[in-house]
This record gives sequence, C-alpha cells and structure tokens, in this order.
Amino acid sequence: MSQSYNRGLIEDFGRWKEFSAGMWAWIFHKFTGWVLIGYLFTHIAVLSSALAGPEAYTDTLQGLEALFVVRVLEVGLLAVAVFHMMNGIRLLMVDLGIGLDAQDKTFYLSLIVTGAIAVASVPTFMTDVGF
Amino acid sequence: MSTQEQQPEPETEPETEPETQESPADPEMSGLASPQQRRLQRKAANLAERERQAAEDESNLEEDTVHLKVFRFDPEVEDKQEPRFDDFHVPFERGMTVLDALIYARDEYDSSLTFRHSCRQAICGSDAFFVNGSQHLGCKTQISELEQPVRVEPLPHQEVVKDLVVDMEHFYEQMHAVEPYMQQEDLPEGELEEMRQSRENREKIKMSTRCIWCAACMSSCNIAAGDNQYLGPAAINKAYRFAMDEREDEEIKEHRLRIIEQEHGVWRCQTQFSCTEVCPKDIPLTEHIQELKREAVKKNLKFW
Amino acid sequence: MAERYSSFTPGGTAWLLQRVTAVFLIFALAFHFFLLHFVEHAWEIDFAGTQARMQDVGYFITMILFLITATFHGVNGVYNALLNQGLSGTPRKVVLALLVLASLALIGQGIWVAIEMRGGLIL
Amino acid sequence: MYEHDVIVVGAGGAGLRAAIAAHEAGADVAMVTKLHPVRSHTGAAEGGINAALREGDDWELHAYDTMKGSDYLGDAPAIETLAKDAPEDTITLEHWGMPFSREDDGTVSQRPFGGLSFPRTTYAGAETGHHLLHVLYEQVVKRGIQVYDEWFVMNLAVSDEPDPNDRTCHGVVAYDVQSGKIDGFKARNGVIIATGGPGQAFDHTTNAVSCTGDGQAIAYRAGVPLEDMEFVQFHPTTLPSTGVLISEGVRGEGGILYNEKGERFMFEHGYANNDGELASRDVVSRAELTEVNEGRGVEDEYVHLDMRHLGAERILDRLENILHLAEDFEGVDGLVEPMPVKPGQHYEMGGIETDENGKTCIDGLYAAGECACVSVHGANRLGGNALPELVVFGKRAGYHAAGKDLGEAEIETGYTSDVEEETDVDLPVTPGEAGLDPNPEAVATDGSGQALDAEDALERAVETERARTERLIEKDDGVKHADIRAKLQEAMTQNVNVFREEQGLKKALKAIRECRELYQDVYVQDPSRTFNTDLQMTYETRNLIDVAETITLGALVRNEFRGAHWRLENQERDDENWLKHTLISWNAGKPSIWYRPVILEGEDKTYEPKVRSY
Ligand SMILES: Cc1cc2nc3c(=O)[nH]c(=O)nc-3n(C[C@H](O)[C@H](O)[C@H](O)COP(=O)(O)OP(=O)(O)OC[C@H]3O[C@@H](n4cnc5c(N)ncnc54)[C@H](O)[C@@H]3O)c2cc1C
Ligand code: HEM
Ligand code: SF4
Ligand code: F3S
Ligand code: FES
Repeated sequence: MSQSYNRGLIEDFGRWKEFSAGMWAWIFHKFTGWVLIGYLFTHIAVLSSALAGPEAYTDTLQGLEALFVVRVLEVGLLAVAVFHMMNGIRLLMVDLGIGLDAQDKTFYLSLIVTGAIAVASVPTFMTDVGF
Repeated sequence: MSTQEQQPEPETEPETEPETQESPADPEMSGLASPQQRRLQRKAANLAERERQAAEDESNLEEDTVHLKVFRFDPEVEDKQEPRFDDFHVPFERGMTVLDALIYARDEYDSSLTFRHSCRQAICGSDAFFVNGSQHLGCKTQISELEQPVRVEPLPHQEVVKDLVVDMEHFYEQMHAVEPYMQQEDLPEGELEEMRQSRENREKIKMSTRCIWCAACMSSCNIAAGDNQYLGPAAINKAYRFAMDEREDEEIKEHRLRIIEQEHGVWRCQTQFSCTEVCPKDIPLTEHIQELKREAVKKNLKFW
Repeated sequence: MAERYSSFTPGGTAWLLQRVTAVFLIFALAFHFFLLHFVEHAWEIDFAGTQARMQDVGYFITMILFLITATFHGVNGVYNALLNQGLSGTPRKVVLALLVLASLALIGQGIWVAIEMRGGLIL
Repeated sequence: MYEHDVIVVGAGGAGLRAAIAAHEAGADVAMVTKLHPVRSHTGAAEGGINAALREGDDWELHAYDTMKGSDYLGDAPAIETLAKDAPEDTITLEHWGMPFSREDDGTVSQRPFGGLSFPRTTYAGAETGHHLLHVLYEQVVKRGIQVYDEWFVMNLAVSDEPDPNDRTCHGVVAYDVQSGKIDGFKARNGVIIATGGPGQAFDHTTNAVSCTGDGQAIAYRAGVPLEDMEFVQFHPTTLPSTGVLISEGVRGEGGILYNEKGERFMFEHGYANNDGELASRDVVSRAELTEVNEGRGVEDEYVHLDMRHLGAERILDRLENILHLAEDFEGVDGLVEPMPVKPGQHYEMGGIETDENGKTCIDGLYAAGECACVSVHGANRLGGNALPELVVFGKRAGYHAAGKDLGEAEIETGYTSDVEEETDVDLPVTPGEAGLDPNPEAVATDGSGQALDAEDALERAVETERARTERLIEKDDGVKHADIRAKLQEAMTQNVNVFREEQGLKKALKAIRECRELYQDVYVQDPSRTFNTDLQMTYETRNLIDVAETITLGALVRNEFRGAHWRLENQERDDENWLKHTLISWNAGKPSIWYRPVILEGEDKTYEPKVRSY
C-alpha cells in the first residue's frame, strides 16, 4: 500500500541489546569471516615480497614482526580465526541437526574457548618484541 | 481486582530514538534448552516475584497500573502522520495480558487505537506485536512478565498500515508460494478409506502443523528483512509439513524440495535462530529448515 | 506465486561446498597457525626456513589447496552475505565477476609466490 | 462493484467448505470475510469431529445420540443428513491432508465424548479445529478461489416484497477495512452466510472478539426468521479473566472442583451424586453458579479446578496444553495451584432458519455453520457435533447455491399462515422498535413497494450504508459503542445466563431497549478511513443488540426446562406444549414470535422423546 509507513531498519542495530545468542553468533561469524578473507589478501601480498628475492622476504617479515602493533594484531587475528573456527564447527553441527537445543550454549562456549586461547597465546606471541 | 482511580489520558510524546530506550530483561539469554523449559523457569520466577510484590505493597497505586507506550501512526489523521508513541496508564489486574491492556486502553481512553485481535487464546495469530523489543502474541504475554513501561510496536520489517496493524500481504504471498496443499492424487480405493499414516510420521510433522500464521518469525528474521524475496521460516516450515508427510509420493516431495531450494529458499537461512526463539507455538523452525537443506543436498547428490 | 520460484537453481551446491571447504579449513588452518606461531615462531621466519618447508611436496600441495579452499570459502562467503542483503540484478553480476577475478588473481599470485619460494617448478 | 456467481460471507469452517463445494460445482466463487480465513474462530475448536466411521458404529446410532442430546428439539431430516454425510466428509478432510491422530495401523483415531454411544469423535490432537480450518484454507488456495479478506459485510441487498418468502437476495454490501471503501458484491446465484456465533453478546465467552452474530443480524433484518435462539450452551470450565476454555479432559482425567471453603461441592452439596465433576455440561455449570450465588465462590466469582493431585508427570503427559493455557491466560501454574474456572458462553444452538440444503426462505440466500439453525443441535449441542455440521451443511449450501441438484428439502422454511403464532407473554418493552437508525431494514427499497432489479437493489443498499457510515464518522460527540456493548453484555450475563427467570429476562429486555436508545446517539471517535476498527465495532454492536434481543425473547417465552435452557418457573421438560421451535421474525422492526413443530419422523423411524439421562 502506497500510504503505509515503512519504518526501515530502525529496529535493527538500535536494538542490539535485545539480540539473542543466535543473532550474535551470526554477526560475529560474519565479522570474523570478513576479517579472515581480508587478511588472506593482505597475507598473500606480504608473502609476495618473496618475488623480490630472499632478503626482501626475510626483511619484510622480520621487520613486521618487530613491530608491537603487528604482534597485537596477530593475537587479534588468532582470536578471530579461533572464533570463526569454533563457531564454524558449531554451525556445521547445526547443519547436521545436532544439538540444536543447545545452540545458545555452544555459542557461549565458542566465545569462552576463543577468549581462553587468545589469552593463553599472549606470552608466545609477545616474546622478543621490541617496543 | 483494582478499582482505584485511574490516571487516563494518553500523553503524547515524540518518537524516541530506539537507541535510548531501556533494555528489558532478556529472557533469551538465560541459556536454557527449549523455549518450553525456559517458559517453565520464567514462570517459577514470576510466581515468586508476584508473591513478593503482593506481600510488599498492597496499597501502592503505582504498582497497580500498567504503563503502556504504544506506537501510533495513521496516514490520514494529521497529528498521527508523523509516527509517535502514546502513553496509557491502565489499571492492572491479575492475569492481565498485553492484549487485555490494549483493549482497556482502547475502550476507555482512545477508541481510535487500532490493532488486530480476535481469539484471545493464541490460535488466530492476529496479534503478534513487537513488545519491549521482541515479537510476542499480545494475548499470550502476561503483563506481569514484562518490565515497565511496556513498549508495544507493530511488527518490524512490515509496512505499518495504522498503529499496530501491519500489511500482511507479503507474508501471505510467501506462504502461498510453497504450494501449501496436499497434492496426492492417488487415493485409496473405496469411499471411506483413509490414507494411512504411521504414528511416527504424524509425530514428525506435528509441530510443523501448529503454525498460526502470526508472522512473528518472519518479522524477527534478519535475512527476511534484507532479502524481501526470501521465503521465510513460516513458509519453509509449511513446506516441511508437506515434504515430510509420508502420505505424499516421492515425486511430489521432490517437487517440493525444488521449490524450497530455489535461490530465495532455504539457502538464505543463516541459522540465526531468532525465528525459533519467538515462535509462540514453539515450532523448532531452524531445525526444520536445516533438515530441508540436508534433504535438498541429498536429492541433488542422487543426480550426480 | 509458485511459478515465480520454480526455476531450478542448484543453490545447494555452493552451500554444500562452503561446508566441505570449512571442514578442510578446520584442519588446514589449525595446522598452519600451530606450525608458524607455536612450533616455529613468526618472528624467526626467514626465506630459508620457508623454502625448506616448501621443498616438501606434501606441504607444498597442502598450502596450495589451503589457498584455493580458503579463497573459495571466503569469497563465496562474502558473495553470499551480499546476496542476503538483497544484492540482485546487474550489480549482482558485476560483483560476482569482480569477486571471481579477485579470487583468480589471488590464487594465481599465491601459487606464483609459492613456486618462487620453492625455488622453481622442480618437483 | 464486484460480481461473482456465489458470494460466501465468512471464511470459517463452514464458509470455506461452502466455497470449495460451489467451486467444485463449477461456480465462480468469492469469499468476503472480515478476518483473514485462518483467523476464523473455527481454529479454536479442540475436541474433535463426530463421524461414524468404524465397524460397530453407524450413522443411525450417531443420529440417535444427536437427537437424544438435542433433548428432542432437533429436526430428524437435518440430524440424519448430518449423521449420514459426516463420515464421507471427514474422510475427505483426511484426503486433503488433515493431520488426524492415528492408530497403530495408520488409520485415524477416534475417542469417546460426552453423550456418544460409540467413540466416534475423530480428532487431531487437542487442536482439531485449527487443523480443519487450515486444511480447508489450503484447498481454497489450491483452487485459486478469490478471497476478499478484511472486508466487513455490513448488509445484504435484498429485494423489497412485503412477504419475506417472495424476496430475493442479490448480493452484499461490504466495507474494506484497510481502505475504508464501501462497495457492492453482486451474487448471480446466491449468497451464503457463514459468519459464526454471537458469543460476544455475553461478556464471558469462549468465543472470539469477532463472534458478533453479524450474519444472524443481517439475515434477520432482511426478513429471515431466527430459530431457537434461546438455546445457548455454557461451558462449565472457562478461565475467569478471558473465557479461555479449559477442556473437559481435565475433569475426565480426574480433576476436582472445589468451592471457597474447599468443599468438593459436586458431591457435598448433592448436585450430581453419581457422576460428580463428570456430569453433563449444563449440570456442572449450574452447580458452579449456585455455589457462587450462595456465597461460596472464590472472590465471589469462580470456583477452583484442581488437578495437582494427578501428579506432574501425568499432567505433563496428557494435559500439557492446559498448563500453557492456564499459565498464559490466567498467570496460574496448574502444577502448584488450583485453576480458577467459571461457566462461560460457548455455543449458540439457534440461528438463521435453513433447510437441509442450507437455503433460507429468501431466494438466493443461504446460511451454514454456527450462524445457521437447520436444526441439528436442538436444545443442546453434543461436543464434537459442530465441526461435522460445518463441513456437511457448508458443502450442501455450496452445492445448492452453485445450482447442483440435491433433491427437495424436507424441512420447511419461512413463515406460513398455518404455523402457530402466539405471544401471550407480556413484554416489558416493545422489542425491535426504537430504531437503531432511520432505515432499519436490510431490504432495499425505492419506496414504491416494487421489486428492484439486482443492480438497483445493490446500488441502493450500498448508498444506504455509505450514508450511514458518513453519519457515524461525521458525528462529533455522543455515546461510544464500547459503552453500549459493555452494558449489553452485562445485562445478558446477569440475566440470560445459565439460570433464567422471568424477572431477570424482563430486566434484560429493558436493558436491551436502553441500549437501542443509546445507540441512536452512537458516534465513531476515529475520523480515519484507514483500518477504522472503531467503525467496524460500532456496526457489530448494533448486530449484537438485535441478536441479544432474540435470545432474550426466546428465553422469556419458552417456559420450560429443556437442554441448555433452564427456567426457574418451570423446571420440567414440557413435551406437551413445547415440542416446537421458537422462531422470531423481524417484520420491519416489529418482531413477532411464532412456532413450528419439531420434525421427529426420520427416514425410516420416528424418534420418541425419552428422558435425557446419562
Ligand atoms: C473454544 C471452542 C472449542 C470448540 N470445540 C469444538 C469441538 O471440539 N468440536 C466441535 O464440533 N465444535 C467445537 N466448537 C464449536 C465450533 O468450533 C464452532 O461452532 C464453529 O467453528 C463455527 O464455525 P463457523 O464456520 O460457523 O464460524 P467461524 O469459524 O466463527 O467463522 C466465522 C467467519 O465469518 C466471518 N465473518 C463474521 N462476520 C462477518 C461479517 N460481518 N462480514 C464478513 N465476514 C464475517 C469471520 O471473518 C469468519 O471468517 C468449539 C468452539 C469454541 C469456541
Ligand atoms: C577454520 C575453519 C573454518 C571454518 C570451520 C569455517 C566455517 C564457516 C562456515 C560454516 C561458514 C558459513 C556460514 C553460513 O553460511 O552460515 C563460513 C563463512 C565464512 N567464512 Fe569461514 N570457516 C573457516 C575458515 C575460514 C577462513 C580461513 C576464511 C578466510 C579466508 C573464512 C572466511 C569466511 C567468510 C568470509 C565467510 C562468510 C561470512 C558471512 O556470512 O558474511 N573462513 N565459515
Ligand atoms: S512459525 Fe511460529 S512464529 Fe512463524 S508464523 Fe507460524 S506460529 Fe507464527
Ligand atoms: S531467523 Fe532467519 S536466518 Fe534462519 S534460523 Fe530463522 S530463518
Ligand atoms: S488474539 Fe488470536 S492469537 Fe492473540
């Protein structure tokens, strides 16, 4: 009807507090997926320094690794990857129709595992980094 | 039963930004298994709450009124063309539902308050509203379970015709699109012979047949909001109801799978579970959609 | 109504491939991260080490497969996400073409780099 | 203006079935309904649909049970038609995919029900009506039958001959709720009214808010008599705040009724020393109200239905649905507290007078379903007999309207001079008059007393409704329909309830008259044309007034106790004087009451009135 009123998407993100587990899982999965594919492109770009010769490659990589931000970003990347993987497994289970009733619990579990692995990896990732 | 003076008269207030509104308790976050279980638990909590409240303050008038904030819009009436929220203060009665409160507000304060409703018992599916930020049937939602003020809005993602009334045409079209009728031509001989169906098979389709076409699921689904052509959980569930019914032959089932595996069909579903959460009939919608995805894949694999 | 939806589109294939690649990626990604961040350490990586690993045929093939599946999985995921937001018509064809081109470029570049790391196409 | 062969008004079980039948018979059918079909109140039916399907049962037993249940006020040809057609029509539903509950061998299940000599109530869980409604709607979708949903039918377009038996119905006038447009629907062959019951005449009812007796009122005002309206069934266990039905199953499983003092009153106060809580619906309803009236009700309003002693496991297993209902609609947890219940209006046995083919005395006008009275239910409807009525008589009406030959009807309709006429009861006020508006009749007239042709009749009816609507919306001040409705409902619930006595009924008539007077000053507050439910409900309230009046009039004249109709003054069934139907004709606003004998001669036997005891 022409004279009806379309409220657009006002209820979408303005309502984030009311989102349920499944919805959050979807948003996070999307976000992490995009980060990962973005990273894949970057990653190949960085590795392409190998085309300019072994030294260029080693220098680029080690130069980047010397940067504190890069280390922090790496922890972030790990978290993103782990979450995407854990939730991906959850989604695969959902696809197989396993444990649908516990879908919210498994989402929280993915979050916890992600957090735990990210925290546990900090010492390893932060070794030998200059400030 | 309270008989005290009410403070009537809707006050008008400009539409507030959704961001600034108070968030009600989120029952979905409680992490219990099924909606059924969750309801039972909520029920226990509410009973305790009611008792506590009753004991605490019997005479407090404030406690005994319900504060409703209702979305208003009318394309024809000048001061309603710009959507707004009206406040109503309705005397509370034990057992009062959101629908009861709306009816009271309409009959006592403002006859132009418009919403669909009929059966008052969760079977006609006309009164799905957006209450405190999620989809509920008005007649099935106890006021005592909600945080105040109770915000009542029309279903999101559907055009608003007036006040709480949304345009359901698109929803009906999607329901019709899955050919929602038995197509078995080959009936048993004999005038009074029924088709046979095993108890297990009836059990399998039972939940899916409970749908009351309230559109709460469709309105909650983010994908349906983005892709208008997406069949949506209710229509897919309707397709499931027939695809899984053993009374229809295998070819008909294949035909049904072809309908739901088209581009705007099951593959669109991102398993957000919002539909399952809000369905007032506790239909495991996501589960049904997922099962159809697997059936469709199986069928396609057969051709390879 | 019904006829609007009757054209057969095997949307299921992409969906299934997304799942299949996901299963492969679980292992590939875990292996990749584990090897390059925990066994080896990222800050110690140099060309020699990379080359040594790449000399191993199994590793080389795994990485190529990893690249291809991840690209398909990621790009298909992005494409799907856009479709879900209602992308259709000509823009949709354009986006699909761009994504395919980008993927091919990425895979091509990746394979080239890998071969280079390996030190040429000697098997 | 729209034009079709057959126009079906109402899309509940009866309307949908009629539309399908008319379509099958080759007619171009359209349905006009104020609710989308799946919103109709047929969806609320729980128990089941009676049909003699199995070995050991046959239609004659079903007919016998129904006749006995009706307290010998049903017409044999109608009852036998119902019993004979129900099996086939039920199986048809199965073939259309209805998910009936099943036996181990895959055949449909049947269960015992009150008043039945054989377990013949075919059911689909505790939601038979829901499935029936949806299956029928699916068939309508399949056949591509045109549905005008959310179109409120305001009136019929009927020609203006002085004798209603000579009139013809040409179509209906309806109001598109979404847009506010008022338009005519011309019916080349016939109009079928299937608008359901008038439960909203009472404030405590299991019926939906949409059950406002519209069809009965418009047919009545067009000259069709309303039959046996005094017979209203009250269900003993409904939730006090909403009227939601708590199924008989709770008592069947062993639920107990207690009064405020905690007494098991069905036994302790001697209402039913043998059957206790399981006595028939009217007995239990009366017992509950007696308790409340004598001051032993909880909060002076209701009694308690307790099932806690059954144990959580058994309750969850068999009565889970009841837990949800009590919780969702009353906020009571049936596992930890007793449920409040009281009697509530449930079903209107009477209605638009029709024959077995659904035809009324007006040419081209049909009725089927709860709004009609063929009569199969007589003075009391058996549980599970309404749904078969919908499909059996819905189908017949559809066929007949589409021109299919169903044979000559045995039941007569319309007022003829040889029937008994009598109104020696003195009425406190003159019913009918105090016109609700200047043009009280549904018949279209140009004042010449000449029959109008179809187009003109329709045109005129549309104009009348447009003018009336205009007046209602333009009026700035007055009485709100909600206040009138509340007054009406209160009067009906107080006085025309389970217990009826002369004084109370007269009080009700006076109150109805006051409602009529108030209605002359009614106005619609909402000025909008878009989805104006205020306007729609104002129209409905007017229909309720007319229908409520017929219920009360019938109850006042029938001075006997039969079926659901209890009278203080005469607590015996009086077969000598009252084996006859009450009929009320509108007569241009001057209602008259007359009677027609009950037909007890069946196809090959005559039913002898016996004492109704179970
Ligand atoms: C709670 C409950 C339980 C029941 N259980 C059983 C049971 O177990 N077994 C049994 O046999 N019976 C049962 N009954 C009785 C039975 O369900 C009803 O009598 C029957 O469903 C009525 O059907 P109908 O088609 O006549 O009317 P409805 O289903 O009420 O449909 C009326 C239709 O008319 C339309 N309408 C009304 N007015 C207008 C208008 N002015 N303009 C346009 N359209 C209009 C409405 O939109 C609707 O589509 C039960 C009833 C109730 C209330
Ligand atoms: C570790 C193993 C991985 C698993 C188990 C996994 C699983 C999944 C699954 C199941 C989906 C589909 C979600 C849906 O359609 O509902 C998905 C989407 C996606 N994945 Fe992965 N994935 C993995 C690794 C990766 C990697 C390495 C990348 C990046 C290259 C990636 C990028 C994406 C993207 C972009 C999406 C689409 C997100 C969206 O919906 O917007 N994934 N993943
Ligand atoms: S599936 Fe559930 S939420 Fe969706 S329309 Fe049906 S009953 Fe409503
Ligand atoms: S909310 Fe939408 S995404 Fe799927 S699980 Fe339900 S249809
Ligand atoms: S009023 Fe019918 S579902 Fe709520």
